[in-house]
Amino acid sequence: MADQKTLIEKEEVVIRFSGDSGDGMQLTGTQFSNTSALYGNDVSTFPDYPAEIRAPQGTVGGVSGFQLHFGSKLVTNPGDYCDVLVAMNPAALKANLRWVKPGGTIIVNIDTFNDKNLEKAGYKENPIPEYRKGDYNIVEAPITTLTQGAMQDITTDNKSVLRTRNMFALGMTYFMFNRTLDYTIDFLNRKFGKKPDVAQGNKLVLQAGFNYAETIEVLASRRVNVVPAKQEKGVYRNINGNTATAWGLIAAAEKAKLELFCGSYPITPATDILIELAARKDLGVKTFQAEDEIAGICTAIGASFGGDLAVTSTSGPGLSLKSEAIGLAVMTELPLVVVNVQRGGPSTGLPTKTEQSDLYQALYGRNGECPAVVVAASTPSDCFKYAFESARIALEHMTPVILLTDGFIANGTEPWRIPAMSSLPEIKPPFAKKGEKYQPYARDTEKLNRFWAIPGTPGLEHRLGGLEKMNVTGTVSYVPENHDVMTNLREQKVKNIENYIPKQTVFGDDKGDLLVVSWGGTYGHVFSAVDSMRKNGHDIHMCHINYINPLPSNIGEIFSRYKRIVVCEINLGQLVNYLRVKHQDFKYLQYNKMMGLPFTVNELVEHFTKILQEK
Amino acid sequence: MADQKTLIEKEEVVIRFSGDSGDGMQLTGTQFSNTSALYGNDVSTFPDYPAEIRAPQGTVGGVSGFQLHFGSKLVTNPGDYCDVLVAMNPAALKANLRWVKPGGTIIVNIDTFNDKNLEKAGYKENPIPEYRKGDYNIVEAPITTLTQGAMQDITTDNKSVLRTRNMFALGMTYFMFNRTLDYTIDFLNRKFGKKPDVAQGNKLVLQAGFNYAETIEVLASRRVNVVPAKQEKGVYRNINGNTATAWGLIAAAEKAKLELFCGSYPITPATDILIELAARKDLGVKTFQAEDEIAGICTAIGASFGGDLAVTSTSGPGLSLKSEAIGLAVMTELPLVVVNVQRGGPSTGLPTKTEQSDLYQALYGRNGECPAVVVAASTPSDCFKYAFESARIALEHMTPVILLTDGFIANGTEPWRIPAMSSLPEIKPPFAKKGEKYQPYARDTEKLNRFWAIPGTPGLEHRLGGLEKMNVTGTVSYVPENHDVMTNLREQKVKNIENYIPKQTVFGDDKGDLLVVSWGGTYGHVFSAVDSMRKNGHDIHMCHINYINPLPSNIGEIFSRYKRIVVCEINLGQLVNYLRVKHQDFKYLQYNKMMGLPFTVNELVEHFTKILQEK
Amino acid sequence: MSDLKIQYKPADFKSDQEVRWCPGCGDHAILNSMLKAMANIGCPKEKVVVVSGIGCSSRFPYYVSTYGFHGIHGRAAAIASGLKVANPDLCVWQITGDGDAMAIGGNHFIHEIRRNINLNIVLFNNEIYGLTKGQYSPTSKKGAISNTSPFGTIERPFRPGELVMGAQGRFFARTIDMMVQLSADVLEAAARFEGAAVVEALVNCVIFNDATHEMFSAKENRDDRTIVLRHGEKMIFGKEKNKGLVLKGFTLKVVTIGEDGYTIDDILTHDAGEPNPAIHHLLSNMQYPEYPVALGVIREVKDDTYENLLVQQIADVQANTKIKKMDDLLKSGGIWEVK
Amino acid sequence: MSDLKIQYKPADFKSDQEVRWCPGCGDHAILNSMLKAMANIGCPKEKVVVVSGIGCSSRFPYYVSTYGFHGIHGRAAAIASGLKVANPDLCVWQITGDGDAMAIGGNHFIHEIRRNINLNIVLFNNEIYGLTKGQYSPTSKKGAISNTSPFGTIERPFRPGELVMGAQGRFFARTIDMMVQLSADVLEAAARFEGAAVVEALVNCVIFNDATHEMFSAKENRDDRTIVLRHGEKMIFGKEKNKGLVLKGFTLKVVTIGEDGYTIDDILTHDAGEPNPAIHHLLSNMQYPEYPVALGVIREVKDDTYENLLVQQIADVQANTKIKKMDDLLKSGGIWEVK
Ligand SMILES: Cc1ncc(C[n+]2csc(CCOP(=O)(O)OP(=O)(O)O)c2C)c(N)n1
Ligand SMILES: Cc1ncc(C[n+]2csc(CCOP(=O)(O)OP(=O)(O)O)c2C)c(N)n1
Ligand code: SF4
Ligand code: SF4
Ligand SMILES: [Mg+2]
Ligand SMILES: [Mg+2]
Repeated sequence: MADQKTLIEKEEVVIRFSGDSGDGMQLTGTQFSNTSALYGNDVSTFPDYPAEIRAPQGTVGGVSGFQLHFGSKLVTNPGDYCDVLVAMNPAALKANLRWVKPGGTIIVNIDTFNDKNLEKAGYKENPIPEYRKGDYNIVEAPITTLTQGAMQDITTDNKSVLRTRNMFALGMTYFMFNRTLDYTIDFLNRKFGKKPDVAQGNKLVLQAGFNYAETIEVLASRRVNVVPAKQEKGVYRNINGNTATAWGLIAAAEKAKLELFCGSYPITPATDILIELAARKDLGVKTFQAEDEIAGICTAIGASFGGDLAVTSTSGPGLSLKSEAIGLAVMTELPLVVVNVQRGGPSTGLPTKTEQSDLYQALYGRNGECPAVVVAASTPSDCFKYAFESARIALEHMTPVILLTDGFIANGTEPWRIPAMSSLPEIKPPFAKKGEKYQPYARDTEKLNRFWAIPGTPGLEHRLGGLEKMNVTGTVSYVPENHDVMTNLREQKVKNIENYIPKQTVFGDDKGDLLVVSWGGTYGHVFSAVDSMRKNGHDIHMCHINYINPLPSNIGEIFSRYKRIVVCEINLGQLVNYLRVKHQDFKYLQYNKMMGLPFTVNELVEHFTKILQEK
Repeated sequence: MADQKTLIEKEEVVIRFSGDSGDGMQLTGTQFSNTSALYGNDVSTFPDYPAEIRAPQGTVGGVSGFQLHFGSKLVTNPGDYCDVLVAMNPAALKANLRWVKPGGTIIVNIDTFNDKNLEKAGYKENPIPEYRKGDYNIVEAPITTLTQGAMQDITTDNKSVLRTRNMFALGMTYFMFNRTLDYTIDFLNRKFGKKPDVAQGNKLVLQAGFNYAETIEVLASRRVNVVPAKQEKGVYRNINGNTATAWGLIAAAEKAKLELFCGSYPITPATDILIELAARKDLGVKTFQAEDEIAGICTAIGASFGGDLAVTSTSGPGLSLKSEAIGLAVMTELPLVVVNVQRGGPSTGLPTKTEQSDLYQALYGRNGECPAVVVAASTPSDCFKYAFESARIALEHMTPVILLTDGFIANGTEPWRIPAMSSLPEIKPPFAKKGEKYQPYARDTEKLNRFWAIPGTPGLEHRLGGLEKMNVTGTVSYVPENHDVMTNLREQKVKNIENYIPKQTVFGDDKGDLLVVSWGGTYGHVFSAVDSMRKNGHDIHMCHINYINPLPSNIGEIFSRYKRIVVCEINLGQLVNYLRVKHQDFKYLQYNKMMGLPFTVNELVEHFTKILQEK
Repeated sequence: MSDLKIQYKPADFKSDQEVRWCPGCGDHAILNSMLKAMANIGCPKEKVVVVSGIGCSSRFPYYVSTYGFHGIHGRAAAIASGLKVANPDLCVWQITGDGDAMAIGGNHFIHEIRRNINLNIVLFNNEIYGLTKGQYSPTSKKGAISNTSPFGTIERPFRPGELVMGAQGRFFARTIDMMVQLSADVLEAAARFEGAAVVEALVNCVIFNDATHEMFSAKENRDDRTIVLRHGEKMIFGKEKNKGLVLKGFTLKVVTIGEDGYTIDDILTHDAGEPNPAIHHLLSNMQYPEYPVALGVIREVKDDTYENLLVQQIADVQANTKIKKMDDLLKSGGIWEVK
Repeated sequence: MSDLKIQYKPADFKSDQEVRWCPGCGDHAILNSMLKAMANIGCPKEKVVVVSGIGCSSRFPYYVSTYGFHGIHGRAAAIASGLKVANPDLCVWQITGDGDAMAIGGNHFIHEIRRNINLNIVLFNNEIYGLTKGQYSPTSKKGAISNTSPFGTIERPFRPGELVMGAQGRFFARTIDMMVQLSADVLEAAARFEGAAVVEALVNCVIFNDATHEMFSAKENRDDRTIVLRHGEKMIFGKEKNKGLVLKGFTLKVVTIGEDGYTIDDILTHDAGEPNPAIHHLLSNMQYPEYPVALGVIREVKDDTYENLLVQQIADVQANTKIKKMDDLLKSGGIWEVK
């Protein structure tokens, strides 16, 4: 390893890789974050890419970015602003300059700064001279040329050469942050096992980038080291939210001793859940790529009737399409997990951007009085936990559960301490007992769930359906009073789940001035903001909600202990309005943002500070 | 006409006809109400029938009922309890006895009271002797026998004979309430124009029933007359809510000088709107019976893009299916009326019963921040007005409007003073101007609507779609700040409609103790309850809401003037929760019912009285 | 379907629920045929599941004593697909109407057929929406008057057999409500077929579309106006059994044996197992009065089923993986330990 | 479509928006053919509307300067249907993908065809979901590896032509992205056809399903592995123009003219206008290597269009009614006056 003397120790660093959609920035970012995680840093990542597969080369619209934040302390979000920006072309520079910290380093591939590219990016002239006047360290690296040089013995096919430029940039950052190339070299060997030439080329370029950085005074003299974070003992891996969701569901099936069935239709950003489950035939997962979202959920309902842990995964527009069938699951009281990875809406909206605007739909988007459980995950890795919880609630309480994640945590990654399966609770679905007279709508007296009779079991033959059913016996019933009874039973069954979920906790003190309420994927940013303000002595506390319907039973009591409450969401105020309904007695301030982006810690701190000042 | 001396004058009467689904009770009730309306009474009706086409004969589940209420004063609902019950078989008696007023008259077709029918109805023995002990006048009419007698010269085909028994019952009630047979005779002549035998048979039976009643002491001696109501001058007709809705839409198209396009898929209880529109080819209405609800709304969106007044009609489960496409209409900001005739939910629920439980779905049931206008009609005839209003708002503000009616007002009828088309306002859609540069998302500065450019117009070529669009120019945009701007513009555009709808009014005094808040189809019952209590000197007032999103701007101010507010709905509290969000400052009491039935005036009075006593 | 054969009587499959179809509705007859077929097939009752959508016909599950699922409109196919794939051991019947399967459910219908999921699909075709009281359906004849087409429809109807084959259908049969034994036979054949088997049951809606099939289904003329196809047998029909079908270029032709020089040898022999659907297409498209209407099993071509392939694929993958349980997956790939 | 013919150049139909397909994507070529076709057809630009669903291909409306509507996934057919029925004077193109039209939109697709609405439907078939980054589609070959079928699909694909005809399709044509002139020709033919016209454009997704059509579409072999059908012409193909199709029982057979005794007279003549779809079925189902893949207009059979019948029906009713305006309706039937 390099000369330790020149190392500057830092607690945390944010890097942003950016380039054309075809420039391999997502891969580059992933490599850097895996290497850092393996090294022992805490890491949080944020891939941010356009809706087009290959948006027009060289334009701002076509820029694909990957931001990562690593540290020797707890890292809960990918960072607002970056210490280092890698810009593979002028458009990338243009799109991302706003995200560079004062004093930050900008590495540009100067070979791409020709007239054509500058024009495509919307620059009248080369902006670098102007930017140099700002507070940046700009490194004009001839990445293309140097890559060609490194590759000359391997191939001169320009396409192949260009495709490895990202490795050059990666090599440079590895030098800058004192990382070994081992993990990436391993990865290249595995990935291109069958094409040793390609592997070799990539490795050469990676090393060339590393070496080149060493020659650049401004980089070599500022080499930074971020020591490993103090993490709990255990075995770790990097994981993104979608994989964690898929795994949580598989784990739940194993714990319930059921087979897992997933009926889904692809949709960004939820598709990766289906992809991961489809790959898990080793664990017996049955995936059914349906003809549309309705078929996705209906096959899952069929599978649930058939005795599987049944799941359907989708995003906003797909959840709209599933509304009617969720009603059927509510009526038939079958277990079902509906995963909705929220994206920017309404309609097709901003398919690759993040938002929290499907909460209303999850809570209310069905005909009739139609209560479903709603749960939300907060971070990439805890998608595992809440997917597992969703399945547990669905199975043990015989109800559909809507699990909300979002594009940000679905694609973002972080290191995750792998749980042992033995540490997870058993899941015990309320199966109907063989040999007893089976009444489909007889209920557990506490939970109020009905019992699950699986086709194939002799003697439990029965019929379910979407028409109102007679209490206990389950025959079709139009009796007015019965409808009232059943409506209230369905409502109460869901309400009772509050007795089977953890109580709400607060980060901060028991009581105080400002309580920040948040939910779902904003956790990391909100936590950072509150944490830093608390460290600065502010009377601020945080209540992050994961169980939304029903809410934990102690929420009202918690709210009563703080002078002011501010609810922060990436929407126009859906949770806050729900709280106004459920806990009307409190006054709620709100902070909302609708940019298809996560909050920044900065804006939150600013906003909370303002509130605190308004004493 | 009969001897006027024996007439007892009454202000109002409620009759309930009931029998098997095949007994023609709906027709009978309609005849009586039309005759009464023509005579000058105010009338309100309530058909109540099973979900099956011909539910099993003779069973309680198969009973079809038709209640009507007519009076010499304002009649706003079909009445809670009836003065006269006609029960064509034991099951009808069993199902409806609970609805007979103390002292009421019950006419049974005693010929049907055989062992088989009694058993089917769930009677162990003939209940009439027992019922006689109660406070009823029971007339055991051998309707089948007498019908056979009346028909003997026409036909002896038993099926044909049996089919006319309802005319016998009708004839009896015509005698009892001093009605002429003219209207029904006319009707029979028209209906069976091509089958004079059938017409003749029906007429004979009708007359026979009339004559028979005259021979029955208990009926002849209690003959009742209800003099014409004092109604505003004008031309009247009876109308049900679905027809009124269809007509309101046609009227709006005429007033906007547009063609009307309706894309729908049949679903109870909304189908009649499509049926009426399909029959209106004379007025150029284009109906498209689509392959499903999604195609229904999508064809309408296509037609709206093409420059028609576009409409889609459905009921609960269908609205679920339309969610995604409503989002498209929100995003493209095209005019569209979505009529939702609410029925009992969730899922398939109680398809032929009424409920107000789709309000949440109308307000919130879409992905993303997706504001749509929501309007609700209150009575059968004002469906015309609110359908017209929905179209006006949709067209003038370039937005989808969801019009909520319900099974009760959709099928119920009342006399309606026919408006002259000249009395209705012109509708002026904001067409884009030819010759000017067209920017699809440029807006009216007040209303914030964008302008409508119709394909076929040279120079206005443009492209719309579900992806987020750049403000003003309408190109696809992923710019974060633009999404915020557009989200707020869409929200504000809908909010601004509060400036273009009537202010909320109150029935009662300016301020007071109890304000009853209701919405949609509960109007008639709530009004009766409040009216009667006010007449009894109670400090009670009524605020019936028709414009739900946006709410009239003065609602908060109104609420502030009453000590207590109670919100009554046929659901678990959807409007009240919406009010908690929109006007959090007030405390709301609530009264809810989930029986697939309208409120009764009685229960409302009881409940309000209790509240008032809880001072 | 299980191999275990149990001795059942039709009544064993009858439920205790009152049948709520109109008196005279054709659905009653199909129910009777189904009870017969279920008894004959002998699949253990607890393994039989009847899934339906919404419509008069879709009330079916309540009338049999097996497991049942009364779904939502148009989604019977998807629900049944999920059930069968999740639990291939069950014998799954899908009951659906012309509206349920060919209007709102059209997409699921063609996809379940394409995927060849082993389902027994009974399409109750009364050419009308019964439950909603008489709107025309995608199978209503062009010009049909109904409450939503008071001046006659302007749409040419689907022909179910044609659509089924357009979607790669491997089994298609047709029957008429009144022909109780034929119905029982084709239902049984459908159940025995491994794959998506569609039975078009021509049923009469006495209330809203009375006598729509009567031209050829009425007892008096049925023998002359329909032909019951049986695999391996000559395509002969008529009261006198003297009419038959011959091939003429790309079309079929009705001939009388003994006339115009046609002998029994000229008559086509029905090969339901022919993979090329061309002739099955022609047969299923035959319409009265030009042709007799084809009944019986028109097409029956074996192919892999979706669920068998899935089970096989899972078994193959599992045979070759080190990941046997969740703990293995959790610890696979790029992991590291913090000590 | 209007009769008025205007002189256009392809560039007149180009929009000012940057085309955002991947370099090398087959969609670019179809766009070029479309610009040509639009110019040739000469329908006034303001009467041309392009409606699409969601998918890479469905970005199309942004790239032409006509009216355009980028709908939601699968619903292009329904939106286009409503637009055309509301406004029959427009020339409406529907752009859709194999996922958009045959997965989520399958039902609308078969119904628009059945109804025979005069739409020009261009189905971009790349046998993959492009926009969502590479999942198999209902047209992916059985066994295809994709990110949701890592071990190969277990579903037999739809053949679009077969499904179209199963849904009563009256016009079906096929082209290949690289054959720019043929594409322009069939697109023009589709536009000129009055009724629902489906053009299957075989396009290459370079990123997620590269070369899926290459076996027969590659320039070197194309002449031998495809056949361009033209109405009234012999079904001849091959670099040497010496191969042809003949009929054998119910199937087609490839022969070489001059071999095995086959002469040009034995070769079938293409009759796109034959109402009986049997041979069009066989033609559209031909698959390489057994057969050449059929290109060009395979079926083109005139029939009434939905919107014409509707306009006619409205006119007929209006000619015979006393109800001419809303006031008339309001005062029709059972009314009474209160004075
Ligand atoms: C989502 C939805 N749309 C519409 C309906 C109304 N609906 C119920 S059954 C039916 C059609 C029934 O026709 P078919 O499937 O042919 O069955 P049949 O009654 O004729 O047996 C319709 C339109 C519904 N229940 N749900
Ligand atoms: C309701 C809904 N479901 C799913 C999606 C995600 N989605 C967008 S395009 C697409 C498939 C695209 O495939 P295809 O139609 O073949 O078009 P291509 O991209 O291949 O041209 C999917 C699944 C969506 N946008 N909306
Ligand atoms: S309405 Fe028609 S289909 Fe329905 S039960 Fe009655 S006869 Fe049968
Ligand atoms: S992903 Fe495929 S279909 Fe989409 S633009 Fe790229 S090459 Fe074309
Ligand atoms: Mg039907
Ligand atoms: Mg595709």
